[in-house]
Amino acid sequence: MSASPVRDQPARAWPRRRSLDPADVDLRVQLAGVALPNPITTASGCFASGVEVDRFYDVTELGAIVVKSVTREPRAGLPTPRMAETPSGMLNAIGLQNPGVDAWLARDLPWLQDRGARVVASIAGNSVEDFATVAGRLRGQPGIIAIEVNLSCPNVEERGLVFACSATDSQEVIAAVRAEASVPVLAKLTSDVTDVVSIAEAVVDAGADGVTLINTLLGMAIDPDTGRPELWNTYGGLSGPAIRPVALRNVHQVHQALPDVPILGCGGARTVEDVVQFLRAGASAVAVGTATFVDPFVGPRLIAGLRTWCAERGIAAVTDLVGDVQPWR
Amino acid sequence: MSASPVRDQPARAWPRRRSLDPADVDLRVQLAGVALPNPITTASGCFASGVEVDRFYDVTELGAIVVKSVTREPRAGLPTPRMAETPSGMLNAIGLQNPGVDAWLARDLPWLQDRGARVVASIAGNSVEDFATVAGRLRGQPGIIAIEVNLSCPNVEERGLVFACSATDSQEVIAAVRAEASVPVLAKLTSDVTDVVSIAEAVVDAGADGVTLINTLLGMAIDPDTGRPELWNTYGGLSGPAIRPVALRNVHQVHQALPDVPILGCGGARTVEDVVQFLRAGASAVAVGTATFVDPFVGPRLIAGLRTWCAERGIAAVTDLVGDVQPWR
Amino acid sequence: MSTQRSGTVQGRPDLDTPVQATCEVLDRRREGAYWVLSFAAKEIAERAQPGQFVSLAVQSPGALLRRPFSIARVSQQGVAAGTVDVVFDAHGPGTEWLTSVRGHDVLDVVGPLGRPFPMPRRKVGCLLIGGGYGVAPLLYLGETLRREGLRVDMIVGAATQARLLGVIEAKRLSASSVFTTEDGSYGTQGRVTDVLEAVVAHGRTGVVYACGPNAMLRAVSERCGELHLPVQVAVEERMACGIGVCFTCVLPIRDRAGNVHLRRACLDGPVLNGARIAWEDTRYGAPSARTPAGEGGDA
Amino acid sequence: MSTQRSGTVQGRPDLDTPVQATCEVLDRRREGAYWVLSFAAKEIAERAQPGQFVSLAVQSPGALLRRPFSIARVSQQGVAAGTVDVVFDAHGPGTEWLTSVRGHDVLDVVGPLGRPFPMPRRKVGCLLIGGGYGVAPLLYLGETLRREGLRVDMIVGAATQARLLGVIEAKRLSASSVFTTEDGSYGTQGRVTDVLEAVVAHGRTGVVYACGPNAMLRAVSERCGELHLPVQVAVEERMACGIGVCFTCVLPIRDRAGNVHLRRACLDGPVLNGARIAWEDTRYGAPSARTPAGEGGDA
Ligand SMILES: Cc1cc2nc3c(=O)[nH]c(=O)nc-3n(C[C@H](O)[C@H](O)[C@H](O)COP(=O)(O)OP(=O)(O)OC[C@H]3O[C@@H](n4cnc5c(N)ncnc54)[C@H](O)[C@@H]3O)c2cc1C
Ligand SMILES: Cc1cc2nc3c(=O)[nH]c(=O)nc-3n(C[C@H](O)[C@H](O)[C@H](O)COP(=O)(O)OP(=O)(O)OC[C@H]3O[C@@H](n4cnc5c(N)ncnc54)[C@H](O)[C@@H]3O)c2cc1C
Ligand SMILES: Cc1cc2nc3c(=O)[nH]c(=O)nc-3n(C[C@H](O)[C@H](O)[C@H](O)COP(=O)(O)O)c2cc1C
Ligand SMILES: Cc1cc2nc3c(=O)[nH]c(=O)nc-3n(C[C@H](O)[C@H](O)[C@H](O)COP(=O)(O)O)c2cc1C
Ligand code: FES
Ligand code: FES
Repeated sequence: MSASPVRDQPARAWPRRRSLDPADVDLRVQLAGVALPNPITTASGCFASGVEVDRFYDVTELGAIVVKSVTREPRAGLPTPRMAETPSGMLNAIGLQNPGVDAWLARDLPWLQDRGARVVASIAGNSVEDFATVAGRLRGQPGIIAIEVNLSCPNVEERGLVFACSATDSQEVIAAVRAEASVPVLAKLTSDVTDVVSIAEAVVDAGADGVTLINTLLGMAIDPDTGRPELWNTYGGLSGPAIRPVALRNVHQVHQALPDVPILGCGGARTVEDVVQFLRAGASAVAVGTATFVDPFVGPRLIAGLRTWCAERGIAAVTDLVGDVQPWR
Repeated sequence: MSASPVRDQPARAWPRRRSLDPADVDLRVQLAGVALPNPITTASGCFASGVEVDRFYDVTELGAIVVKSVTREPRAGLPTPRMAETPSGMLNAIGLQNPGVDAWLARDLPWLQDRGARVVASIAGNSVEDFATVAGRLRGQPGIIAIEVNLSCPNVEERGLVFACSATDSQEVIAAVRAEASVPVLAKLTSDVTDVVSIAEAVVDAGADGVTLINTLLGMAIDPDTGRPELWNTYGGLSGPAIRPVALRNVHQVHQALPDVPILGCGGARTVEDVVQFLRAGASAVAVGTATFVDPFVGPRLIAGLRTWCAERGIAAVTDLVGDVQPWR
Repeated sequence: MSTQRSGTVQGRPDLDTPVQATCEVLDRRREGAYWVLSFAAKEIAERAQPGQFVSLAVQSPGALLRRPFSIARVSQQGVAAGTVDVVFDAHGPGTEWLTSVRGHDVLDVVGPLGRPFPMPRRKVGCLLIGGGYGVAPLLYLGETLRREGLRVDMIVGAATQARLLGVIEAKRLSASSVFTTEDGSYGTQGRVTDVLEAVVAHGRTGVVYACGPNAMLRAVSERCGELHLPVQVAVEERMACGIGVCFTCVLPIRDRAGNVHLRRACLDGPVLNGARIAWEDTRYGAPSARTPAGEGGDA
Repeated sequence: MSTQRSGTVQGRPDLDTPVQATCEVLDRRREGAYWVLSFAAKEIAERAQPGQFVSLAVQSPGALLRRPFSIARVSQQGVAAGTVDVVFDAHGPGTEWLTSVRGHDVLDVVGPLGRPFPMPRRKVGCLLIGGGYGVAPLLYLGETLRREGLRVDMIVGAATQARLLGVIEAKRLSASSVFTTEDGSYGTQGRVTDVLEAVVAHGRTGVVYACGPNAMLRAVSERCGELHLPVQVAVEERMACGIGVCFTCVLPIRDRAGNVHLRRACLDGPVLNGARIAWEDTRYGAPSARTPAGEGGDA
């Protein structure tokens, strides 16, 4: 009676069920046809190659490891400053620094394979051919359970327009990758578009087995004193809790329009409650990026926390939450 | 020597100038041909009709007062919950509650006129005709120095697509308002588009005297326990410091592409440093919204703080800052 | 003797306008399931009336908005003159943060805000009904009514004994007091409305004042309607600003002609005529929310 | 006797891996223009080596990321065993917040992180050059070198006397110590590089260790290059993660073949061979930043 009336009087509360033994909660999910032991994955570019965090805990506990985007050729990336902190968020402009797909296959993947990690390879490029070539190199590599296509890259053949901003450009990339890939393909989309649903429809038509929503939002910060942009690159990607409401909206919109399309939710997830929001909005699994910078143990903490959260509420399978939103009207 | 090397070694620092007497700093700006005593305005919908905050201080101190959007007919707005807090931000879904343009002219405007406030009337509607009608009613009203056209409204004639998401829809509205209006017209745009520059170009071509950037970002939050959206309306507008990097990027992009178009910057401004960032990015004035909820005195605090900030750095006129970004390359 | 311990104060000198003040924390202590926070706020204390609230800036990471709390007590005399108390329940990040403030810390406070409880125009018996921490402003109101020479009766309810607030003060203050707990751990088992009619008859009640969860306020308002008793309720709604500028805190209010308007709880309330609230149009205490149709996404 | 006062610790048992620990604050005091923070962190203390850093979670509103600080001292023995000190300059919201922590507060700390100063392989004279708070890890290093029986000389510089850190410790620790201030308020007027050559000659320096602003490290590295002296510098770069996963903290490093690679300062550093840093490709201490061309916006 004394608790918050705003919070405690939903017209339809979650039905009170008997709490469960946490060990009995089934955390397994399917993401685009791939079975994961739990719905917590890393976000591309926020986990390097895996070894770094393995110093803290066994990273194979994670549902999957989405590795940093790799390109056909090695990339040095952009000069510093590459990051700036913003309210409840951060801007980054790394410039896709990576050793190139061949070096990645030779040096980074074997460790992940040895450890038995479930690897989602993220690929990037500046032309349809770039993407296709990289996808081809990954074919048949054990341990790679899916390919995530980072469409937030400028298309050099289209005056630098970002692929994910154009339905047709995105489609071409996805079709080319799909043709090369031996595993499910996830198209990673940006929220910086007028109509994310139409882009999602386009990539699914082109053969994507699922979508990752969302990449960073394009943002900027300026040093008030010097007038210099806080990033060498002037613009950068905004990530972290600040963008979570935007990410959830994208996931919900796409899930409402395309309920059968698997979604890897991403953007600002940090707490168990955040993960539950993503699942309810329609994500089958949740990729955690910036939160790892703040808390190296965020992955195992979320896995354990989700188990307890479900157990206390009598939710036997985490998949019961997926898409479960109760509209007011 | 002991200060931050990251912060203190810009390749080109602001030239050290003699500090000034704060009284000698010229805060006056021109916004779309209108002279304002200082660059701080309110953001529409975040200052009600002006009387409420006048209980705290004399609101005519503000550069201008952008009032809540008015529509042709009165609107009851949406049911509650209408707001949810998010990391460094908030979501709102008010539904444009307002008394309608006639009641506003009869009841709210006279008080502002009596007090001698510089009023920017914000208008909204669901059809081109709606906007034109409201603009016509405002014609010749003393005290109204400009009209801001809130294009973030669904266009009922186009299946509810938001005007600001379509260059042609936006153009039609602006042309119609321009034809009716006796004062400068600002087009208020959203960042939720693929290419804000093309929308800005379109509204300027249609006769807008300037643009306001940005409105809220579309977002969502879900009560993890009940599965209910935190807002009755499911989606709502994200505002506050969280979105500031996105707002600055929009202002900078439009200013780079259209350097002669006056910009009213908006989105997450709260501190003097934020205001300086907006000016440098290319805004001629800065509208403060959500920060008023947190600090009723934010307006006078920013005006006084900006004066001191400029004085300490020997900046004689605040207009010297507008558009002054020093790219790294 | 009055000691001025508050810091910077911004606002107009008029006693009917709110101010913003940086206030020194004097004390923060537990009271049953709740916390009591006392701070030095001379300008707020001299303006405050029962039913009004203050809004406190909180420093928990990522929190942006102020948190509204009813004024639970103000001290006008003695060494404690200029002190304001609020009673709160720590259940989220902002209120958790408030439990960490200590004496001599400084709080940023805006207030007093909102419409206070109106004093009865005639000498009538006053029934005060509080639920949970909603009892706090009623104790403040009760003191004021008693000073005016009015009879005060009280019903104090909560889910369980630990969450019953102000039992001793209620007994001291009122001609009669009844306590209800939903689990029967103290007083009558049940809800405040279960005992309302009996108390009204007994206390020759002429007006009812209530504060507590909105669902309770709805039940009390409806019961008072049946009993033809005037009822003033202090409501809660999510507030982004607390000062009337954001329109997030509205409640549907019926005017004399029967038309429903959405009114700001922070400005026209938080104390509202319970009979005028169109409760059926709210999401409080009914199985499904019946609400006017909205016009889509907001800007 | 060791007292274990730290809270939860997460991490692998290996002594060469970092941990995350909730650590009780023991003390927070001023030291000249700086602050010294001591906390109980047994697992970090037993792993730490000079030049490594810890990253602290800060609770200032809106702050998201941890803040990195060099380890200034660890206590291995006595009642203070398991204590870690950092010295910091309060200049932004995160460091300002750190000045508000008090004894018994709990801090969330990750560490020790990064590559430490390598010990000299032969018995040589060691010159330690510190600027501002950069002196802190050098005092820790100096103690360690002295325990190894090596000669230590020091140059300590700052803008002004108030910002000279560890004057007494430097004098105690080193065979010779020279102090420079830019305004001449203490010691020699000028910069650390102005006195470097004289000290090297005098102290028969075989290796130079430096920590301070990157522009200073560049000048020191370049001067050591001219003098054919090995130099190890502890750099600073904005770090989002501090653990090697974000690639925001890179510096251009020349490999033996002369090719430049961007290496993570948090993982391959913060201690780097000053001669290998391609300073001309950084934005530090030169009129204009010459940098490899980037490939546009990042995701
Ligand atoms: C006029 C008024 C008077 C109040 N008086 C008291 C009081 O005397 N004692 C007390 O304990 N509480 C009182 N409340 C409720 C109190 O404001 C909330 O408990 C508090 O804001 C919760 O903040 P949080 O960060 O701990 O929780 P969270 O739930 O994390 O808060 C998140 C957001 O929701 C809002 N919110 C959450 N609960 C409520 C609520 N019940 N009512 C309104 N907004 C809410 C918060 O303000 C914040 O913006 C009052 C509310 C109002 C509107
Ligand atoms: C390896 C390493 C060791 C350090 N050791 C010390 C130390 O011993 N004592 C000390 O006082 N400071 C040290 N610093 C700098 C310290 O981390 C910053 O002063 C601090 O992060 C500033 O935070 P703020 O919120 O107060 O300032 P803000 O300027 O508001 O910080 C905003 C953002 O910029 C980053 N940032 C700001 N200044 C620096 C900087 N100089 N270096 C790196 N990132 C920065 C912050 O981490 C934060 O993400 C070290 C930095 C690094 C990288
Ligand atoms: C430092 C950094 C580097 C990133 N690099 C990549 C990348 O290489 N490929 C990619 O698809 N996304 C990249 N992202 C985007 C993230 O994968 C993620 O979509 C985004 O950060 C939002 O999630 P978060 O808020 O949990 O971080 C990067 C993000 C950050 C912060
Ligand atoms: C409660 C609320 C109501 C708003 N109402 C309107 C409105 O009526 N018309 C409009 O153009 N913008 C409206 N906005 C958007 C603001 O004017 C502003 O563009 C946005 O909030 C970003 O600025 P801020 O972060 O400073 O608040 C509203 C914003 C809020 C938070
Ligand atoms: S809370 Fe903003 S109008 Fe009431
Ligand atoms: S700070 Fe993240 S890799 Fe170095």
